Amino acid sequence: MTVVFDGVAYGLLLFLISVGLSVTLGLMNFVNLAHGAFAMLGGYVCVLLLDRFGVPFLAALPLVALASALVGVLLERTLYRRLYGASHLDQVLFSIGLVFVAMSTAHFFFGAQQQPLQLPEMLSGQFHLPGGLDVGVYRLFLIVIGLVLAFALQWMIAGTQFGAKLRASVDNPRAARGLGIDVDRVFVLTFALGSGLAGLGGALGVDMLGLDPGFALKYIVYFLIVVAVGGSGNIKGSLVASLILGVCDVAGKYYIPQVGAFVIYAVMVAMLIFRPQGLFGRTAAK
Amino acid sequence: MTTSYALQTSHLVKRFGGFVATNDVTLNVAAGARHALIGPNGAGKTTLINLLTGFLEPTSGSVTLNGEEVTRLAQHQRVKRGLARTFQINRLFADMSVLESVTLAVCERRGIGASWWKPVGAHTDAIDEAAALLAQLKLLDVAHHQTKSLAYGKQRLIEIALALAMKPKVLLLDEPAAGVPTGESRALFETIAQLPREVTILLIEHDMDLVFRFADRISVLVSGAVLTEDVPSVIATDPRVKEVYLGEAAHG
Amino acid sequence: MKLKKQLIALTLMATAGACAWAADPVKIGLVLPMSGPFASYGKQIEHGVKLYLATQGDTFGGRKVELIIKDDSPGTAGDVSKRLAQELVIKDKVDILAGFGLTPSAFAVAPLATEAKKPMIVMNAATSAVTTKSNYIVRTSMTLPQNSAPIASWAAKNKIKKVFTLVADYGPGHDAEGQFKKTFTAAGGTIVGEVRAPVKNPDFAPFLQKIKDTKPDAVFLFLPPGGETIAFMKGFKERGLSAAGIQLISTGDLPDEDILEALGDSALGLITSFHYSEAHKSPENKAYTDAYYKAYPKDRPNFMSVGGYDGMRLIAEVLKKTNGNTDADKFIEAARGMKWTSPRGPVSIDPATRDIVQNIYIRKTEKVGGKLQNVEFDHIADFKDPGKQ
Amino acid sequence: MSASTLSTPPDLPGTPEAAGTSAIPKLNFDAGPLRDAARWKPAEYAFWLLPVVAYFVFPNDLSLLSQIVITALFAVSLDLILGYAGIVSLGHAAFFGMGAYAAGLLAQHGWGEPVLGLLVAGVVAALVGFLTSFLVLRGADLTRLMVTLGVSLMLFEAANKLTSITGGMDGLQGIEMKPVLGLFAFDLYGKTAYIYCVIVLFVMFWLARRIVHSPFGLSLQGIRQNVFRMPALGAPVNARLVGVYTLGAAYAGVAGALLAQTTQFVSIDVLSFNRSAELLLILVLGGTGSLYGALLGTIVFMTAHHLLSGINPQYWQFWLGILLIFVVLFARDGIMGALRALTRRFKGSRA
Repeated sequence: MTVVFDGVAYGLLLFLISVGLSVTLGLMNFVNLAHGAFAMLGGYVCVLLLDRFGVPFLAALPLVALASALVGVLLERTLYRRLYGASHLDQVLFSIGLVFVAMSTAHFFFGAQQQPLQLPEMLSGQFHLPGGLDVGVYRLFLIVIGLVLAFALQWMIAGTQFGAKLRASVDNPRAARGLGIDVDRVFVLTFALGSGLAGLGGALGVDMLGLDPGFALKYIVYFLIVVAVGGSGNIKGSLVASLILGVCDVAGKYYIPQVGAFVIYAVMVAMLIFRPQGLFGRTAAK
Repeated sequence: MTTSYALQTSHLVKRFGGFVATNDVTLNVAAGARHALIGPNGAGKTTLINLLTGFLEPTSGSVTLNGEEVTRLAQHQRVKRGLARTFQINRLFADMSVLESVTLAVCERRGIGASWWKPVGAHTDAIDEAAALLAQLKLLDVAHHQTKSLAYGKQRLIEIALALAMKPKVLLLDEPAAGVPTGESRALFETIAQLPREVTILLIEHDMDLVFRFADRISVLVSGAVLTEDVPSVIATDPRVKEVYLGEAAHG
Repeated sequence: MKLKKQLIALTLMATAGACAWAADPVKIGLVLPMSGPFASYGKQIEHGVKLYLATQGDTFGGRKVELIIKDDSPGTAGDVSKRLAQELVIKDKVDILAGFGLTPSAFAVAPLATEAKKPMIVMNAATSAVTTKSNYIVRTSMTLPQNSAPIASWAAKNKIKKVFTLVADYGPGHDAEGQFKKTFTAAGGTIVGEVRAPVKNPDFAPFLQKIKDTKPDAVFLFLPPGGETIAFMKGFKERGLSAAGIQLISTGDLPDEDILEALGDSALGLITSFHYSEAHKSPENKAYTDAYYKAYPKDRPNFMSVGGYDGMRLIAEVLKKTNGNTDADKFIEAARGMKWTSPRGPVSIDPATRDIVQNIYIRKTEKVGGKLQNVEFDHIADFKDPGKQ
Repeated sequence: MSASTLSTPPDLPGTPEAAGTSAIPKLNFDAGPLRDAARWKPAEYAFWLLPVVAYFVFPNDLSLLSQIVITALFAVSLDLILGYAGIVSLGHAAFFGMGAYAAGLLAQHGWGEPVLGLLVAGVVAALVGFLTSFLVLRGADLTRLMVTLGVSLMLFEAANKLTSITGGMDGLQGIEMKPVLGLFAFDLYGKTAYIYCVIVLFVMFWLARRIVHSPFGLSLQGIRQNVFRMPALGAPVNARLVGVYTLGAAYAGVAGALLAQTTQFVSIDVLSFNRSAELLLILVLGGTGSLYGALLGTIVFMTAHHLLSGINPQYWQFWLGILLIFVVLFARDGIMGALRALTRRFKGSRA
């Protein structure tokens, strides 16, 4: 049973990090492979706040989200904006360049080795449920945050005026401008949202995934798989996809360890072939 | 004498979810005919063409080309059997020169599209045939110009050149004069009119006086179904056709 | 055909060697992963080599030592290492090749060392078969089986009957698992479970759960240093496996000084077998660690830096013995059977296999003066690499 | 240029001979530009003197030069797929690796004859290319990026798992190469290796150049520029894409084999994500859609990489990232694009 619980926790962690990519990719049609770099940035800022400035972990999280959102806005204004019309290939190359820069900068400032992150007391250790099922407290914390964020995002996209403006600007920027929507401002805010989420996901993930300069490249594949399978721009799709992948990966490793990594890659390739637009994604509009 | 039909459909239906785009269309285009297909916007003309060319699979019904059933055949196989088309919106090779584009089409028709040993330049017979086509459509002077640098009117001529390169038995013209200034569209239609009777033409066109001067048979398509089919003189006086067009105009 | 070529190369080398050894500097080409995923390997080995020159001077047998460092990032690409080694030999005319952070680079360069007749000092790559790839290879770091066998025999002797092995699913992981199983079952122990976890494995939850269910006495672990180790150790503690009394044992590169901070308290109680620990009590190690902290305050001395340090020492000792002559055959002859006291303890070069023979210590990870250390409490003296027995 | 008089056009469509219209007037039309497109230009001869000159100017850097030549062939293989047919791939190293392992295993089991190794590697990689090509036919750019990435990652996993065959992370050793054609043994200084690589590159490049200028090459350009038009011309698009993808895979396999044979070692890195990502960068740097773009991109990238990592081994990736961002934002057509612009401006001002 704990396999399912761990799978859900791991799936939600994947969701937290990749939902930002789903936002930038789906709603803004921008293949941002550098998404991992924002997550890494979030991780390093969190480590910095905890170690050097003694900020408690929970207080650090919002700051981390803010910091990576700001960096997101800065990069969006200067660089990303020029590439909205560009082909996916250009966007991929641009973001790989950004990843290289981020990795060597992190290596320069923080050195090559792993970054230590001490979780606060109340978040570590185990929590014994009556049914003999012992649940990691931190994993529970991750699940709660993940679900809260998922519903908040879904409500924001579907429910609010900003969400409507966002979807309009992506479907048809010209028409949206015609309706008086300041499309640029919408894109900036969306990008900030995307990178802020990534930073938060990165910080939360440090404890489980570790943090070193190679982080941005090492987990790129996992983020892309979630978005590809979940369907870009679809929060619900990304949530379900990351849960499925989380549980599949965990169960795969528990029951048939030697197959392990093949499961995720095979699922991805099969999904892309039979449902190119992903499980829940809209049929590729463009 | 039984007229042989170049292109026929029987009870053709195409449904997109609930919406019926093509509603039980049975069309018979005689060999060598100049058949026009008219109808208000949204009557399903382009969907019908896409069904004829194989770009879309019909929900039911069949398409027959020169007596051979082609409903299940892929688009390029129907072209090999002599069915060529032009596109309503230009679909051309922007970075290629006009001569390159037409030579490419000629090579495909001659079945040497996949030959990889001799360079294109060495296939002089194909180039000559392409050049002759350009001469026929008065495009020779821009042969080496890049397609994207040409005026829209000239680009429409390239669409026709590419279709003719297929040496079609049946030519589907999807609003060939669309977007072409009236002066040039007259010349365009002269070229189409000069095409020999071996080539059966199914023309989709809005411009009524062009249709009445060009077509020897007209089908009227309304909301996916054939309202009526007859010679131009009968269609011109048929009150229902006027009502459909006027109705469209009246209701706005 | 081959013999004729060797003769020409020999005469060529001899003439060059003879007249050069008096005055010219000894050029040493270091092939190390300075960037990319294994950048910390290159950095630590470089620290060790430079520390030796800084503390023991840089002139031996009348010749000054000159270092040329080439980055064979990412470190696992044999073709890059071979190209850099070829450049060092042909373009920079180095006398000695050294470094080799990972096994692929050592394997790729070995044939070149034979053909160019250059001594090749391996300072880290740990796969047992490395020294068999060329007669001009001498290793001053360790071998995998040399470290995994002692922990197995120690476990068998210390009331550990049922062991669950979990290794990373790649070459070195398979070797460590094989050697541990061979020694442990020979000493009467039983393996109750085996898992090979994928190398890139962001989450160990399923394996930890499996271990918890099988309830072994101990878990033998072999993972590449870095993120994976941290995730596992944290999970091991968090899921209460340590509380359930399951002892964690592994080879010493797991609680490597480089990542002890990042491991934090989850590493406490870990028992490992290794050839070097910063906490090793000996005057040589005290001098070494003091010099290390003075030169590199931000880092901690670990086994890779000692591999570099001893590699440089071997070169120095041989140059003294051959009076500066770097002819490959003379160099290897001089190196065979060489003995000295390294910061890790007494070491010697096995005359037959040219591999290092050294004490393997059993240590426990404890907090010493507020800092995590691997405190040695038992050892096996002059342990040869079982991999080549 | 003498205007080639046009012989009376054969069965001009729609003009039956019987129609009695007078024979088509002799067209004073010069098909020159198209007819001579495939002819070798002086600049190309000059280019191919470079490797010969480099052999004498840089005698000590032959191993670096060989690896530039090998990467150039690898870049040509991706250009055939991406530059000409428009198929985006982030996992082209899959075929490079298959070729390298095929040649390596062959040599390890005693079949050390290099040319035989190349052929086998090309066939093996072509087979893998053919099998995976059907995955690439469906879906748009993003799907293709992900599918090709997925395939290469799976092959990487497989190579790591089958340690007994491929040597896994430690790599495949024990490769004994016999002399090329039984005559030229691989020597320490890399002379034979370099000449062997340059000859293989030239032969493969010459063949690719022929294919690119053939009707098949023209139809690939047609697919890239307008995939909807091609079926309307009777072209079987999927068959053509499968064909070029298999061809590209074979080229990549031969490049992989060259690396395995000249370094007599195969590390798992031949299948890595880095190699595919760097190749994409090289091609865009050089300019996609022109074979010389692939060659120039390789030369510039590998030399810059070699010099930069020489200067500061730890942070050369930083400058690589900056270079990549600059190229994508400002020099989108790469070096070839810049060269074409220069020649046009130069020709423009001269005429």
